[in-house]
Amino acid sequence: MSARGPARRPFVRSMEGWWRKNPYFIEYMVHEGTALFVAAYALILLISITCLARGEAAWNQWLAVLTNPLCIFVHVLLLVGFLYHTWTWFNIMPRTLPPIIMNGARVTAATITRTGLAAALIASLIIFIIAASLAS
Amino acid sequence: MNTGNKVITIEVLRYRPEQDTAPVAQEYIVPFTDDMSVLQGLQYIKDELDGTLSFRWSCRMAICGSCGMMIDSVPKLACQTFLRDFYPNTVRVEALAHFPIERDLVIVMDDFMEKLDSIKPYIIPEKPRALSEGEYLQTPAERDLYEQFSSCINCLLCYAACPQYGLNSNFIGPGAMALLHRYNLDNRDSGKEQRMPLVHAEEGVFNCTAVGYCSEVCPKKVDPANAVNINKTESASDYFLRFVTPKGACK
Amino acid sequence: MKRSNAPIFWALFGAGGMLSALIGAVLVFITGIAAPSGTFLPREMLSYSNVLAFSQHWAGKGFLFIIIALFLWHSVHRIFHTLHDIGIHAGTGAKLICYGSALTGTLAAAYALLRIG
Amino acid sequence: MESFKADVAIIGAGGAGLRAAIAVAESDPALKIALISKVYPMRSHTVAAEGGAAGVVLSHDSLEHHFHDTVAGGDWLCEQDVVDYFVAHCAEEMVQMEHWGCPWSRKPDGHINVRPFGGMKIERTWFAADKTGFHMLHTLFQTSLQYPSIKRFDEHFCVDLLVEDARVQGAVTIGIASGEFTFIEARSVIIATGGAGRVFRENTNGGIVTGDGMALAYRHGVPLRDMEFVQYHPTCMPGTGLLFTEACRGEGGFLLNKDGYRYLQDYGLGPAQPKPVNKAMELGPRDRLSQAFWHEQQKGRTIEGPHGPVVHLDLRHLGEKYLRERLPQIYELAEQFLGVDPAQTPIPVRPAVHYTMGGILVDGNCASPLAGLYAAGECSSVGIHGANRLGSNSLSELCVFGKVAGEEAAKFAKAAAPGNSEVLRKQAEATQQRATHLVQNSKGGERISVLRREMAQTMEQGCGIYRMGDEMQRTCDKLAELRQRFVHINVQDKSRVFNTDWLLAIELGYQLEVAQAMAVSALNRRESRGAHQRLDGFTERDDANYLKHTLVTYSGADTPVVSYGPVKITHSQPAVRAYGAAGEKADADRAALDEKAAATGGRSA
Ligand SMILES: Cc1cc2nc3c(=O)[nH]c(=O)nc-3n(C[C@H](O)[C@H](O)[C@H](O)COP(=O)(O)OP(=O)(O)OC[C@H]3O[C@@H](n4cnc5c(N)ncnc54)[C@H](O)[C@@H]3O)c2cc1C
Ligand code: SF4
Ligand code: F3S
Ligand code: FES
Repeated sequence: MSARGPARRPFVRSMEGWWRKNPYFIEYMVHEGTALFVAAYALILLISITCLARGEAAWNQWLAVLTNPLCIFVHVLLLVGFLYHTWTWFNIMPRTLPPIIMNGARVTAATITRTGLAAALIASLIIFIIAASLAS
Repeated sequence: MNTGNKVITIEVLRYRPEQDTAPVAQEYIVPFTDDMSVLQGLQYIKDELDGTLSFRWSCRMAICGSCGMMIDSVPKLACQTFLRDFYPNTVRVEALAHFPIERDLVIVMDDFMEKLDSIKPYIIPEKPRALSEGEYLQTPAERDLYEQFSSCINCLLCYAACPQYGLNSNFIGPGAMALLHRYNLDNRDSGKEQRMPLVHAEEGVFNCTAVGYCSEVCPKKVDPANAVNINKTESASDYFLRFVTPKGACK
Repeated sequence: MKRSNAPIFWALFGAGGMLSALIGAVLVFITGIAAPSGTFLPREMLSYSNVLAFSQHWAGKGFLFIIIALFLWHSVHRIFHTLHDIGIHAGTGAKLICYGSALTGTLAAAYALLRIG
Repeated sequence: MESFKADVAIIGAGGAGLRAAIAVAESDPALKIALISKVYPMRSHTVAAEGGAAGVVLSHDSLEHHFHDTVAGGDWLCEQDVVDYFVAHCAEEMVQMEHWGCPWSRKPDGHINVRPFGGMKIERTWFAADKTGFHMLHTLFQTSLQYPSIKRFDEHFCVDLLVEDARVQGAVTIGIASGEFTFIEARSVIIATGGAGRVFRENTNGGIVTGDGMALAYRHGVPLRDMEFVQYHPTCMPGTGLLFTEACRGEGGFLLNKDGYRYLQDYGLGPAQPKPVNKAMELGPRDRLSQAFWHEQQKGRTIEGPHGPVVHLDLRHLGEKYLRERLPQIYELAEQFLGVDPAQTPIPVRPAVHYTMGGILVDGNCASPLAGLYAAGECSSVGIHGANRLGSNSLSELCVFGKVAGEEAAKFAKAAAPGNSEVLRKQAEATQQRATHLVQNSKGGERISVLRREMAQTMEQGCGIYRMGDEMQRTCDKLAELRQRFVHINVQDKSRVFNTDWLLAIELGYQLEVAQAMAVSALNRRESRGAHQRLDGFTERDDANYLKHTLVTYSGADTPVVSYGPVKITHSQPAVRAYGAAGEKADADRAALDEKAAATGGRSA
């Protein structure tokens, strides 16, 4: 009390390592991390069409890589990443949409998420069926 | 005070700017009963153990918004968090994250007050309405549209939850956006056009990466993440459509 | 107040995110697991002629372009923000690298697809 | 010392202070306003009000009904001309709140909705779910942000008024964050610091409700009026005292004793109908309900809980869906604090101190006897609550008289001659010295928390729901002792930044004086009226001797001086204050009388 002069000295805490401090943030970082999987797959596709553009020999070489068990394993990992991305994307979705009123009541978050996941499932089935029919 | 025979350790992150260079943890042993809140634990410390501990509180019933703090690293209202849920472990309390610590559990909240001011949180009527004209008509459905966003008690838990605000305090942030949205949605208001530039701005909604934790911790179910993200969509469509839609078409 | 240009990137991020959430997994499954391993789909599917035919059709071409471009824009946007999140504020530099690579990828995809004819 | 020159200084930024600030700003944008509050405005205790605000709107209601409910509810200790003004302006203020954005609950057709409330004959309580005070306070605060003439001093604690030339000319504050003093010069001052419920132990009030403004005015010679009337709210949480709003009963809740019996019918509030009707049973006035609790306790018909005896507030028959819609905050409160699901289990409740009817003496223009000093809100005694306030009259009061205070203070400021800044600054410096002294020279052994606890205990003993002469005397003696011991208070915290220990000490000083005013007023009122009920031979109302206001005047360290002032009666003569079936009959008789009076050329209703 005695000394004059300003006594306030607000302390600013560092944000260093914030994402490690709370399970919620760890999960956030993990789902943000799925971007690496998406990027990887986009690159694989990019390489694929580049090889395709370079002709049959280049394509067959690339096909050998694709059919290599190791590469298939990598795709399994990618698949897990994509599935996680799908899951989290639709989990966040209710937070991003304006309220949807149906039959006088607000559609719940769980319903929105479930609808999103169902849409993903249906879209996937359609794509798979198209792929299968193209293949035959 | 009704002291049971159980005791619990409360660890408080203390900071006294006139003597500490950085915050330090201090432990207190507090007798407690099952109905005691963390706030009551702190009051016990203040009354019986250490009169120099500073924290904000008033209503004790989760409505004044004063007592937000990090409790075991989660932003919570101390009056609405119970010691029984931590016993027999130590409870760690710290000032709300992402704000400068004024002292002990007290944060500097000037930044939020400025933000609140900047969103024009009041009805901007299309034309002035005389009292003799009576109330505006507003159906329960029209009221429901914004009611949730009007429940914000300015407790700032959402700011302490939002890493994007922590990383960049220019971000308008979840709580203020919820209130901005509340006024935009009110059928008595015509001020949306005046508020949207802030939404569109570099300080605006695009700082949000949809972490969503703000809504998770909000004690009043305001869902500020929703307000922020709805406005992202709105802002983006305005960004692309502003040249095609005639001015003023947004309301 | 300066208006943010984020909507451009955010819209691309959102579109890519939605697309990858809807059909990303099944594409990975088809092109990376089912067909190459020949277990769920015939390996034949990936033969040069098949793939070429697919990519030469305007619909196939468009599909591949959209997938590659949007997936890239989606992921670089997230990566850029994550760099910021973990405290790497390379600012304009990081921005250029992230969005620059998405742009490069997009152009490369367009080039390759056009070359396929 | 920093300084600020305002035209009008407002101490307190709760409902009343904010409404006053807006009124000043609207009456003349050139007037500079200093709005001082020891907490951020939206933390003010108005935020906690749940139930609603009164204002006549229904076609079968009338101002006369509202007037009569208020005056009878106040046991005829109301200033009837002020009540007249009040009831005539409530609805208008509620519409004003609506224009400012208050999210009032609505009827399906879009018009505002009203609900029944204790002691009110007809539904006239405007509400915003069960967060009325919250919504009103935030609406007022947010609305106030658009007036550039309002300069806020948030988290500035007022330590004294500046009085010079027999008129108030400013205030001195401590900036809580910095510990620095500010000298605020003003031509008029409005006190709007809220109630003083925290002088009691179990109460519904926030930590900030410590009677500061009452003490500030009182120390400068302004009498406090009717301080013995302290309202106990019948339905509070045992232990903490947190409130379960009257709206619980308005929506149809029952009060049950340990036998599951609606005991209120034994206390002249019956008959018990399946849904409580206005002014009967559960919707009787608060004083009667709290008193009934006391009697049940005497008869051993209450339920023993961990925090003493309780009765049950039964909402089960309303069903979860209805409760979640109409009383969401109450639902949460019960679940979180008591672990009780009100749709399944009755809520244990007991009375707790809720409201201070008395306060700073002001006239119908909110002007105190000290020139330039105005008061509004719970800290004031403008004369509408008498011996017992009716639920939902207070929130309306904040608006109606907040506005009056603002307009009158603005008028006064414009007419007032400029003060002598130098003299005032000297005074402010002396105040700073005194306040700093409290910390620096506090080496005594008295602990703040101990004194506070002893004060609350003795207030509860002597000034509870029922009072006895000897007990009140003991309370008076105890308070005198505590005031002496306060001189030796020890402020542990010697720092400047956010030193709450220091503020608690200053508040305790205020509280002790306000408590003393209450106890001394109570001791001297030898009758029972409204919230002041005696058991020692003065069990009846005594209009012959006590149809008058108590006035206590500060006299330094000595016991304050008690005197009495007249009650303004315009057209409602004191009658029996009856509720339930007896009340219905009394109303009918009164209507007949009024009609007769009208026929003979008397005042018509
Ligand atoms: C739980 C509860 C429920 C209620 N429900 C209802 C209801 O349903 N209907 C109804 O009509 N009434 C209700 N009431 C009563 C009503 O809410 C209050 O009487 C009213 O809100 C008081 O408002 P105010 O503006 O006078 O004071 P407050 O809102 O208490 O504001 C006081 C202001 O003064 C400031 N202040 C105090 N001391 C100082 C100081 N020393 N220096 C600087 N600033 C200071 C504070 O910071 C604050 O800003 C309720 C009360 C409680 C406690
Ligand atoms: S949005 Fe919720 S968490 Fe954020 S300030 Fe408002 S009430 Fe608090
Ligand atoms: S936590 Fe922050 S990043 Fe967005 S969704 Fe909430 S504002
Ligand atoms: S004390 Fe008011 S919110 Fe906790």
